[in-house]
Amino acid sequence: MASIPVIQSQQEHFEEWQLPDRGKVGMLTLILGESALFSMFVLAYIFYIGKSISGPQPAQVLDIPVFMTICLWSSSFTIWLAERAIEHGKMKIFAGFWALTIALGAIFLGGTALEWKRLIYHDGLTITTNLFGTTFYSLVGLHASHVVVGLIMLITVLILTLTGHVKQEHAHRIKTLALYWHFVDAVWVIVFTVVYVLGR
Amino acid sequence: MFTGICKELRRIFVAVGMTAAVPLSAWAEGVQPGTNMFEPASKPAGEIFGLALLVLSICAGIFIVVGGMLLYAIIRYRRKPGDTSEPPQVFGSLQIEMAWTVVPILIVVVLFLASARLIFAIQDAPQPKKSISITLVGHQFWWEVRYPKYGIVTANEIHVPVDKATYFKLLSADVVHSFWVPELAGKTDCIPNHVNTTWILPRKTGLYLGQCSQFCGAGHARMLLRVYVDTPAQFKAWIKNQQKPAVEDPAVAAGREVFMDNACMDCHEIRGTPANGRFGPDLTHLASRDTLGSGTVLNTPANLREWIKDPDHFKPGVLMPAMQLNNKQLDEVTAYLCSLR
Amino acid sequence: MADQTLPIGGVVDVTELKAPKQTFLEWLAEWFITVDHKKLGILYVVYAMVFLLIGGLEALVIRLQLAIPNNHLVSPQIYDELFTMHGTTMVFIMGMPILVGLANYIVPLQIGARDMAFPRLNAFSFWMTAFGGLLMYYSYIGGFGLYGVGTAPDFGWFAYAPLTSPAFSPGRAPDYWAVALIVMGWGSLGAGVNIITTTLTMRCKGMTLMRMPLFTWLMLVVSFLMVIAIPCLTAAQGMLMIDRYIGGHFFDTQAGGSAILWMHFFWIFGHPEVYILALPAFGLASEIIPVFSRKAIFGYPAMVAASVGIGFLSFGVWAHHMFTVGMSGPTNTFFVIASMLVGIPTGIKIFNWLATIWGGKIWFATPMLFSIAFIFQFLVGGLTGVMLAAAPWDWQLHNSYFVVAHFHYILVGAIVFMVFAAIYYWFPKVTGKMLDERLGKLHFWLFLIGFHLTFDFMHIPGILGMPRHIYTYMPSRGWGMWNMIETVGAFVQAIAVLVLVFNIIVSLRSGKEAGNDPWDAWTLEWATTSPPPAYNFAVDPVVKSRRPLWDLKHPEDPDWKYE
Amino acid sequence: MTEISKHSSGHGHEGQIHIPANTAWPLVLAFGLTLSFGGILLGIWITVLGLLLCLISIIGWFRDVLPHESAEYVSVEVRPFVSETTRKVVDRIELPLLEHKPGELLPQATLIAGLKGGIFGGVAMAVVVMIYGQLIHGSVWYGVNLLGGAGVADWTNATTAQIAEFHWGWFLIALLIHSTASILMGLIYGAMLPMLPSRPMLLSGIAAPLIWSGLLYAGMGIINPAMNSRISWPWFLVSQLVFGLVAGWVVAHDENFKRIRKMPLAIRVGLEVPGLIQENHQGESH
Ligand code: HEA
Ligand code: HEA
Ligand code: HEC
Ligand code: CUA
Ligand SMILES: [Cu+2]
Repeated sequence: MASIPVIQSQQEHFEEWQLPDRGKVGMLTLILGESALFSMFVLAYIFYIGKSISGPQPAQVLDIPVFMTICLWSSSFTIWLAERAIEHGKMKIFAGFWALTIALGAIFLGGTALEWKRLIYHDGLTITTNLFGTTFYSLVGLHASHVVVGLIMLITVLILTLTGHVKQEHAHRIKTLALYWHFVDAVWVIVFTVVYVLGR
Repeated sequence: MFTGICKELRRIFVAVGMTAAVPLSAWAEGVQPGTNMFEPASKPAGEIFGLALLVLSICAGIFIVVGGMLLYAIIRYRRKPGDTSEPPQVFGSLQIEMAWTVVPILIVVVLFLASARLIFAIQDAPQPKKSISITLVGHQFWWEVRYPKYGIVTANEIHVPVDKATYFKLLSADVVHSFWVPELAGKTDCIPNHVNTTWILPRKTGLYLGQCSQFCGAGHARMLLRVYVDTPAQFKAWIKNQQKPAVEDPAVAAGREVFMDNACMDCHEIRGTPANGRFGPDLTHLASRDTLGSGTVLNTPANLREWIKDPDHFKPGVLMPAMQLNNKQLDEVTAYLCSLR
Repeated sequence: MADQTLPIGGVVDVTELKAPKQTFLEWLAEWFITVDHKKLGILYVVYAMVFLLIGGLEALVIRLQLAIPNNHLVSPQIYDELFTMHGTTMVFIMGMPILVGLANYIVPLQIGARDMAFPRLNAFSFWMTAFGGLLMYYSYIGGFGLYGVGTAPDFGWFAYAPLTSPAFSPGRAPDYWAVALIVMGWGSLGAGVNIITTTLTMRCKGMTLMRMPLFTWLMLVVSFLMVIAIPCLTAAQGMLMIDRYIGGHFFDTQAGGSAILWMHFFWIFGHPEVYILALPAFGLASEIIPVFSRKAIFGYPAMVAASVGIGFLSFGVWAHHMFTVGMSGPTNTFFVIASMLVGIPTGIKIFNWLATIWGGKIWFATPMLFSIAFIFQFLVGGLTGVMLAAAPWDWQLHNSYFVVAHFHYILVGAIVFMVFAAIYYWFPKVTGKMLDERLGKLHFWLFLIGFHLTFDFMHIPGILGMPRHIYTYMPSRGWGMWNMIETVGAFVQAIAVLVLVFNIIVSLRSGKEAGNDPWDAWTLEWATTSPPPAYNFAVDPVVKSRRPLWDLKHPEDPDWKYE
Repeated sequence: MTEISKHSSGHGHEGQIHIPANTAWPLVLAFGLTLSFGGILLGIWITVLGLLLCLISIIGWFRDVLPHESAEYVSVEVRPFVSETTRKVVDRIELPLLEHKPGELLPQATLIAGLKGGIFGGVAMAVVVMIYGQLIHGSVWYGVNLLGGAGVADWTNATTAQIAEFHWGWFLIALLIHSTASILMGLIYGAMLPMLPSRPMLLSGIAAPLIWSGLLYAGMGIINPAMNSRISWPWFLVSQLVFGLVAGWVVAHDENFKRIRKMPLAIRVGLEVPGLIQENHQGESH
């Protein structure tokens, strides 16, 4: 019988035992899964480009949404500025940029809403109209729903910031949340390219 | 010489596997000729059988070697009673691992080359000029068979000449079905909105059975298919008969009335009569077919009557409704349909 | 000689478990609100075992119906529901949860962590899985379907379009199928995220990636597969629901939609899914075989590389389920080679297990018996897989009983066998009691015989042209005897499963005390009490090699010197 | 998100461990989500109920973890851990006395030799095939095209003249197949010849090529009937023997190979065994 007393081994080797941040790994993994989800809808969209039996076709009704796209992409920049601010403890600046991000996201959503309204009431394109309608509303709608979820979380953080609950030590979590927002923006790059550039 | 080996191998397989299997498995009734993919009677099926033998032998070889070593190991390296030491710890060996990575790669290359060659040889075989063309449409739960060149429409029973290529255009009217006659060819799906092709080149006359092999709903199990490989003369005669419009026999006019007065005519076509429905099988030469309900039952007057009375009895899930005819009507319509040679 | 710095530092045997007095209700409530990875692991496994019985019961009815030709035991509608629910249950409600459950219990212990990375998410994932399964079974009683027999899904577990479209499935069946699986999918996604995060960020000191136990490694790979593959299914089912509820046309062939797109989408998910089920079994084998051969695993780095390789390859082979849909020659060829290539890393695994056994001193305890049978059966199942991957032959074999034999050889012969092995192996750790060895051996032999009776003989009707998904066949086809043998085998399996259930009950009440380390094993979970305390380890362990307990037991011959 | 791992007993809480407190919110949220999805099937009011539950549980969950996670403190007393085994002795693989220390030898080095052998053998074999083409069919490309046509379906109809021409496509396919096979065979030689010490040239140069040629001869009719009908088996065998001899020669004359051949089996096989590498067994029984 070998019985060995416990010795806390104190080798230098273990001193620098560093593991990745839990929140970040979790969020990145989630993003990986979300990417798979989106890629299915993107594939379906690409597969059905030009296969609609009846009109309207994308080229007839889609306009390139320049303004709202710029808004969404610049929100990635403003949220990054907000991240920097909270890292340095500048809570006012943080709150400002955070609010700006929300505003930009909201503008984007509003833009989508207007676009849909025009498509539905003016061009008569609904999800049941043809394959284009089905794939378009599903893909863009899926993205928009992610924007909505993102906005809800951003607004929650804003409220907590204004009530003074968010402090510099939470920079960590704020950055994890921001990762999600960056992802939502990145997805728009693909949706935009596929829907408004390639598919038209 | 290779064919020699192949034949020999085949004889062994057939002898060991099938001669033992088939008679034993003759359950209650005699076994019909039919659906054994290891008894090919047509060109693509034969070539596939060759590939199957190759793959089977290689896999059997792998199984014997690996399985044998495993068996040896578990017998040889049992822990002996009273032995209280740990065996030497071995963590790996680059050479050994290299060997058993590379050998499988080589085997895979061989298997791949053989498969790839056959894929192209079968899929991309160009249709020869002198071949029969058939359009086969899968329906829930029956087959619509069209010979565009001869203007023939029939159902569930396909006639083709021996020693001549037949090319199939496969379509579906509703959901996905799959065309499979194991002794003639591998399967190819019938997919709505999508055209597939396949071909056979039968070498032996006779009856070959097949079956829809993609799940398509409640009647899937009874969506059978029969292919008759005829001599050229038989085939010609069959074509001739099928091309004629439906027989008009005044003796069964009452049955004809019943058929035309009921919804039958909305679903079934009888060429030369007002009945031109397309939902169900063409009945123009119903009596010339051997079975009813896509191979479900033999085409006898009694069965036919029962079928019309309650198709669900033979074929649960069938899409033809029971038409609630009374006995007299049943007798009449049965007589009429029996006259449609 | 003996080194002073021991490879494993603070693994500590702890105080007696405090046994607070609880009423039964309190005890019960605790199971519902727990966030402890061990309790959740047990919940997962128990839940899955119940569905193993239910799914098995469905299989028994299937087998009874097929035992003789022209049988009228069940109607075709009910038969269709049976095999759909059987497949769906076994894959989603039994297979994945039982493996995730084992991972939940074992992974944190093996890497010396206190819990999973996100304990509350862990609880959430389990309950999503559980409620999803219940929702699926609610379909049997909820609502009225087309045939008035409930609306259980009846279109096969791969639910090919357009059979699921409103035109061909007017009932609620596809909706139950899709919604329940979406709900369960969220659970699996959560579990995947959790396991990845746990293994990447919670390892104890010294446990580098290349020292992680192989089961943990494989669960890491599997979790990546889950996180990527499950959303693909969710997306496809989302589209199906869009079609059915708001009039979309994704799979509406009348409006130009494509049935083939669904097939691609399903199998992009479906093939990784079968490896999601298989890889954990490989991991279990890689834990159990070395311990009972008394040797270190042979070629650990190759095992890791092969697992990762299989993970990657598994995303590139899906269309081997679609050789008959009329893809172009080059596409078919590509999927042939991709599928066959999977055989190479898989072969490496088989050979490494073989080499681990080779030269060992095999201890034929029940877990080892199941593991040896696993290697044999997986070998056969893999080789029939290679036969199917030879596309021209697959044109014959596709959707025949040969395919059914192939996948049961792996799903039952490999995965269920390894799950049983794992139950015998870790039961002592989980409960502190040994499972009875004599009943265990009885269970093993019965299940082995039943398995081979059922699934060996399934290959033959496949070759003789018997398609799957048929509720009956005619006597003249000559498939009768084979099916009768299979049915008998299925009932032998059922008896074996009942022996297991009996064994568990008996051993829980009066099993032998297990002690901390009944198998003389080498990974960290054996370095704590059985059952482990809520916090697993009182002091964070420190390891220096792949087999920390070997180092402790053989101080003059530790692994870390070699590694 | 929990921070448990930061609180091992090592630092801070002496004798106390904190673990996340039980909570019902995940259960409620899961139930709420299931209901809100299930509402699609069961009726809209179920969805409403589900969403309500979701909302409540999200708030509850939120308050559970923010600003501080609720946790339970468990007190523990650390006691020494005893790990025991009844199998204390570990057997060793026994080796006779060695002049070289095995550690100095790199068995893997023979793999490099094998790789070289495969390349040289492959080149030599290609030369033979080209000579054959030139001699018999008047074109060096004949044999190349025979191999390259392996995957090409319309090959059956190719005339001899066509096969004698140069085709880029077929050439590339042939090159791919030939070089893969040659290199892989070379690797096997490098890995396995050291394990089989007697007569490496006989094994690698004659026996192995004979075996695989025989196998190919048996299978070629299925693998590629077109090739089968054209192939000249005597020449094929010659080219294989040339491959085997060249590759075998390269391996057999490798310095590492020569040294390793004299070693005991365990070393030739390249076993990675701790005791083997460290010690020389002298005193132990034999
Ligand atoms: C866990 C489950 C699992 C696993 C691990 C596998 C593994 C494999 N499967 Fe299987 N398969 C299924 C579950 C699984 N399968 C299921 C459920 C279906 C049916 C779905 C449905 O239709 O309902 C299916 C169907 C299926 C098909 C489609 C059949 C059809 O419907 O027409 C194919 C075709 O290629 C296939 C191939 C393979 C291959 C090549 C492997 C390989 O991974 C096997 C690799 C292993 C080995 C090869 C053995 C060990 C290797 C060696 C000893 C080395 C030497 C070997 C060689 C050189 C070849 N499988
Ligand atoms: C992990 C997955 C898994 C497992 C373990 C099994 C286990 C079994 N399966 Fe299944 N099977 C599938 C996955 C699985 N299967 C899939 C994916 C399909 C395809 C579905 C489709 O096509 O859609 C399929 C299809 C399938 C078919 C084909 C149906 C058809 O195409 O028509 C058959 C037919 O024999 C079958 C049989 C069996 C049998 C006999 C077992 C046996 O091993 C079962 C043994 C277990 C038991 C017998 C349990 C013991 C139960 C009791 C003792 C009863 C007590 C009960 C209570 C108290 C409630 N299965
Ligand atoms: C709703 C449509 C419909 C109506 C009405 C209908 N049938 Fe049918 N019939 C079908 C379908 C569909 C089939 C194919 C069933 C199968 O094999 O799955 C069929 C098959 C048949 C067959 C067998 C054909 C064969 O070759 O297998 C006969 C005979 C037949 N019907 C006669 C009748 C008669 C007589 C009537 C009227 C009394 C009738 N049908 C009314 C749809 C219909
Ligand atoms: Cu048609 Cu199955
Ligand atoms: Cu697969």
